[in-house]
Amino acid sequence: MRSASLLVAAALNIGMHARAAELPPPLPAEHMKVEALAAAGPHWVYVFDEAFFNETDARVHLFDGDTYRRLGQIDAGFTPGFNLSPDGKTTVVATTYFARGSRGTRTDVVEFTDNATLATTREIVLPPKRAMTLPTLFNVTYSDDGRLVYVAYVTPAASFGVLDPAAGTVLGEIDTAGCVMVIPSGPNRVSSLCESGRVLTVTLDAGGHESSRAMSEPFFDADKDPVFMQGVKIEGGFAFLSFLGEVHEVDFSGAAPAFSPAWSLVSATEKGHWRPGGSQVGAVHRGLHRMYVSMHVGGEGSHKDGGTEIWVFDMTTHRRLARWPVGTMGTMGNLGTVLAVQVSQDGAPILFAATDKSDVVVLDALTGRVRHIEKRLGQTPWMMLNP
Amino acid sequence: MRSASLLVAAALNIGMHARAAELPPPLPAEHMKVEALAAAGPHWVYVFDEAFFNETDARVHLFDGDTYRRLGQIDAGFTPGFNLSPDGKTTVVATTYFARGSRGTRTDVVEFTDNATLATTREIVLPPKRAMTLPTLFNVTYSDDGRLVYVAYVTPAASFGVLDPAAGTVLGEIDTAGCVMVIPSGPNRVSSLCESGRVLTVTLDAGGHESSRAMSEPFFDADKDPVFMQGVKIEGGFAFLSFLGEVHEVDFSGAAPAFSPAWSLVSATEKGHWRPGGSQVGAVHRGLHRMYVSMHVGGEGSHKDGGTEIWVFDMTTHRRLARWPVGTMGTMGNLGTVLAVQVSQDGAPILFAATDKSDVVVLDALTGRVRHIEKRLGQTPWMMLNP
Amino acid sequence: MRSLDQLFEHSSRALARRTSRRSLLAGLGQILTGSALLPLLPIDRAGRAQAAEPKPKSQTAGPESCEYWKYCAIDGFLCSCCGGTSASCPPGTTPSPITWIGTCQNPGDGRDYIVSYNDCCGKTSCGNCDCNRNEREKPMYRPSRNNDLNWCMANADSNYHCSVSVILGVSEK
Amino acid sequence: MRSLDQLFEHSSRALARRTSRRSLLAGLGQILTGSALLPLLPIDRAGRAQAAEPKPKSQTAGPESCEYWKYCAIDGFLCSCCGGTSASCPPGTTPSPITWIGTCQNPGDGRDYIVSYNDCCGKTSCGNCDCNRNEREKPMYRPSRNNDLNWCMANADSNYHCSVSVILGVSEK
Repeated sequence: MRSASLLVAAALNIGMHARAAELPPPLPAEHMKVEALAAAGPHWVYVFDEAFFNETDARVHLFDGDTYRRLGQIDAGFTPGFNLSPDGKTTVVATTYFARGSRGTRTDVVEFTDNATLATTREIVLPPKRAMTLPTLFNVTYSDDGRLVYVAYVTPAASFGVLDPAAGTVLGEIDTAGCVMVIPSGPNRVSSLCESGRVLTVTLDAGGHESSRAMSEPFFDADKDPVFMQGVKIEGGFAFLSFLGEVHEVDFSGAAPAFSPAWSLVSATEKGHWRPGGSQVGAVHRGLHRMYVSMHVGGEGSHKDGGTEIWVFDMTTHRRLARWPVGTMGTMGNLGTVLAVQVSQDGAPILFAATDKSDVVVLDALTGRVRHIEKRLGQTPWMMLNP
Repeated sequence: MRSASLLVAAALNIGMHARAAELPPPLPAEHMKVEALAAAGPHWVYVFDEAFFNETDARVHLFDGDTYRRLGQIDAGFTPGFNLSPDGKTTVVATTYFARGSRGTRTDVVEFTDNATLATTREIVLPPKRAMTLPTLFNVTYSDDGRLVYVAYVTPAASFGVLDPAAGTVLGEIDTAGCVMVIPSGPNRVSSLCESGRVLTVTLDAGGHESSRAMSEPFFDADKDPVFMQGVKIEGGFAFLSFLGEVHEVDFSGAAPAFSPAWSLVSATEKGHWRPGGSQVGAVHRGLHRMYVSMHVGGEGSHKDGGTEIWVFDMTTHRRLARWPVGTMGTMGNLGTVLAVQVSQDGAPILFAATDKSDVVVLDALTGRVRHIEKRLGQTPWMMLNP
Repeated sequence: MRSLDQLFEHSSRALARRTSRRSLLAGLGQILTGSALLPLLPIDRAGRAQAAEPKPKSQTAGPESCEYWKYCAIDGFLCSCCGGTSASCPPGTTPSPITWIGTCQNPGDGRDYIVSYNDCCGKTSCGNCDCNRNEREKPMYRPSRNNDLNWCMANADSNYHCSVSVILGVSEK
Repeated sequence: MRSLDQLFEHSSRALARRTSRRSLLAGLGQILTGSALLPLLPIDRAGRAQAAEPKPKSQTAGPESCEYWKYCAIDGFLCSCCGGTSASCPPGTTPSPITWIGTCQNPGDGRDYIVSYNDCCGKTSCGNCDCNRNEREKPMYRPSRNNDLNWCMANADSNYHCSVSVILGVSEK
C-alpha cells in the first residue's frame, strides 16, 4: 500500500512539473463583504419558523420562489407575531425575550426590520402583555395606511396596544372586553373577534386613543362551527374559514364590517368529512380571485391536521376549480401534509405549501405542478407572508 | 351511514344503562404538583445538547439509564460549558445571554443548579470574556475540593476567571499567556494546555489570586499529533487522546503534572487508519480501569468523525479487550456513528453512546449489549457527564 | 406555590362547573347522530358527532403516549416525557395558575371527565413527546378552550416547557 | 464596519504569511508518503498523508455544497446557503474581524490556497447546510487553526450565524 502510493506520488510529482506551464493564473484574493439584497421579487416569501422544539429561537426566513435560495433571516424570539408593512418594505415582529434566555425578566418588544437590508432598525418596548400564541395575520399588524401598528395583548384579559412606528412610542392600550386580536380596518379602526361570533370595532382618534366602538351582529357560531383565527387576506378585508368549511368574507374597508353570505368549500356529502386544517389554512390570489385551501378528511378536533389535498376555488363563482392531492405531487415521494399555504400575487403566481415535514413545496399556482421542494425550511414553518 | 350510526348509538345508549351498575367508581380529582426527583442513581447521566441549529437554546437533559426516562432539564443558553461539582450535587453552567435573544447586550454568567430540585439557585455574572466554544470538561470546572470554580476565558486572548461559588463572587482573572482552558489540579491549582504541548499550572493563594506558575515539559506535539482538548477523567487526573490514538495520562494530583509514558490505542498496522473521533472521544471506568473509545477509519481531518466502533481497553495492561461495532449493535437498524461516550462508575456499569442521529444508546458496559436506544435526546447531544 | 395552586384549583374548578353543563347539553344534543363510536364506549363524545375518520384511540395507551385519554386537547409537549407525570410538572418548573379546559372520555369507565390543562413554565421547550390533539378545542376567542395560547403567560417565568392534564371531575350528566 | 474590515484584512493576511511557510514545509515533508491522492491532483495536501479513507471530493461541488474546495476546515453553517456567498455574509449580519485559517487545495488548478474562515454574526444559527470539515484543523490551544471557537466572540453582537471562506492567497511554494 505504502510503496504503491510512493510510486503514484512520484509519478504525479513529475506530472506536476510537466503541467506547470498549462496552469491558469492563481485565483485572486477575495474581499469579504456583506451581501446586499436584490430588489424584492414577486416570488419572495417570508417563512415563519416557530422553532417549536426550541421555542425561544423563532425566526423568519426570506425565501425566493424562483431561485429556491434563502435570501436571509429575521430573528423573532419567543412565540412571536409578525407581519409586513402595507408597502412591503418593513417586517414587524412582536416578541418576548427573557433576561436569562429561558427565564428571568420578561421584555415584550416590537421590532422593525428593513426588508432591503434585513437589519433591525427600531424597537418599541411594550408592557409585558403581548399575546403569546401561534402566529396569525392578527397578532401584530399595521393600520391600512401604515401609520400605526397594533399589537394584540392577552394576559389573559384581552386588549391591544396602539403604537406609533415613526415616533417609536406606545400611544396607549385599549380594552376589548374579551374580544381578541387586531384586525386592521381602514386607517384608524381595529377589529377583534368575539366568542359570540361578533366583531368588535374600535375607532381611534388622531392620538391613537379610542373615540368610539361598535359591535357587529354575529357572523359565526363558536359552538356549532367556529372560524379559524387565522384569516385570509382578500380584497378589502379578510375571509374567515370555518372548521366545517364555510367561507365568511368580511369587508373591513368601511366604517363597520360588512359580511357577505357565507359559502361552502364542501358539498353536502363532503361536509363533516373533508375539512380545512393546519396552521394557515388558506390563501387568496386577489387578482385572479382564487382561493387555495389545505383540506383533509377528519372529524371534530382535526382542525390542526395538515391537508392531504389543496383545493382551488373561484372566489366569484364559489366553484371548486381543482383538487391537488399532495401525496401524488411530483415524483419526490411522500410530501407529508400541508400545514400552511401562501400564494404570490403576480400574474405567474407561485403557491407555497409548508408541510408537517418542515419542507416548503413550491408549486405553479395555475397548474399545481410541483417546481421544487425546499427541504427543512426551519423546524416548524407554520405561516408564510408576502406583500 | 348516518342511519346505521343512529342504530348503533341507540343500542349503545341502552347498553350504557344496563352497564351502569357495573361501573367502577369515578376517578378522583387530581391535584397538580411539581414532581420531586428521587435520590440520584448511579446510572443517571447529564446529556448536554448544544442545540446547534438553534444555538441560543442549549440545554442539559438528566436521563436515567435504568428506566430510560428523562428526569428533567437544565437550561444552558448559548455555547455553554457545563460541569458537575465534586459531590455531584450541583450542576454549573457557564453561558452567555443576549438582551434581545440573538443580539443586544451580552451577559456572561455562571449558573448553579441544585441537582436535587433542578432549580437554579445562584448566578455569578462574569466579564464578557467566556470561551464560546464546544463543551469539554475544561470550559468551567470546580476545584477538587469544590470551594472554587474556574471559568475559561478566550477573547481571543486566553485567561481564566476564579469564582467563589459560596460567596457568589468573581475573585479575579488570571492571564495564561496563550494556554487555554481550566484543568483542576488539586484544591488550589489550575492547569491549561499550550500550543507547545506543555502544561501551564497556576497556583492560587487563599484569596484566589496567582501565587506562582510553572510550565511543564511538552507532552505532545501539536504539529505531528495533537491531543483532543476534551480530556477523559481518570484516577488522579485526565487522559488526553491524540488524533492518531496515543493515550497521554496526566496525573494532576501533585504540585506539578506527572506524565505517564504514552501508550497507543492502535497497532502499527492500524495507525493512521483507525482513529479516535467525535466530540467526547473517550470515557474511563476508574474502578475497573477500562477505557471506552469511539473509533473510526479515517485520515487527517477526520478527528470529529463519529465512531463506527467502540473499543474497550484495559488501562493497566493497555490491551484492547473488545471491539463493539456500532453498525451491528442490537437489532434496531443503523445506529449512525458515535460522537460521545460516557460510562457509569458503579459495579454494573452502563455505557452511554450519543450518535450523529441525536440518539443515546444505552449499553451494558461489560458486554456491549444494547439495552435501549433513546431517540433524539436533544438536537445535538455532544457531551455526557455523570458524577 | 401553594397560593398559586389554590388559585388554580379555585379558578379552573369554577370554570369546569360552568363548562360542564354546556358541554353536557352539547353532548346530549349530538349523541343520536354520533358516528364516531369507539369499542365499549356507551356514549359518543360531544363534538365528535360529525367525525368522519376519528384518529385511532387505544384503551391501553399510557401517559407517555399522545393517545392517552386525558390528553384529548393538548397541543404541546407531554410533561410525562419531560420528568413530570400526566398531572405533575417536571422538577424545577412552575405550574401555570391559569389553564384551558378539556372534556375527555376515559375508555376505562366510559365516563367523560373535565380536565384542566396546565402548562409547566420557566424552562425552555422540553421538546419530547410532541402531542397535537384538539378535541373540542376552540380558537382564541374562546380562551378557556384554547390550547394555542401560552398558558405560562401570567407566570413570573413565562417560558413554556410542557403541558399536563389534571382531572377535575366527571362531566355531570 | 470599514475599520473592522481593515482589521480583519490586516490581521489575517499577516497570519497567513506566517502560516503558509510552516504548512508548506509540512506539505513537502509528507508528499512522498502520500496515499490520499485524488484524480488530477498533482500534489498531495499536507496532513492528508496518513489518510486511510479520505472523504470523496468533487471537483464540481459548488459553493452551496460542503464538498466545495474552499470549505476544507469549516465546522458550521455555510453562508452561501443562508443569503450570503462563499465569501460574503448574509444581509443584516456582521463579519467577524478575527478568524481561523485553513489551507485548501483547489482542484481546478491544483494549487494550495490560504483561506480565512470568518463567521458572520449577530443573527441566530442559520441552520442550513451544516458542514463539518476539519482538514488541518487543530484544537483550541492553536486558535488560529481552530474552528470550535465562536469567532463572533469579539463582535458587538457575538451570536454565530454562519461561516464564509475567503481566499487570502496561494500558499507559497
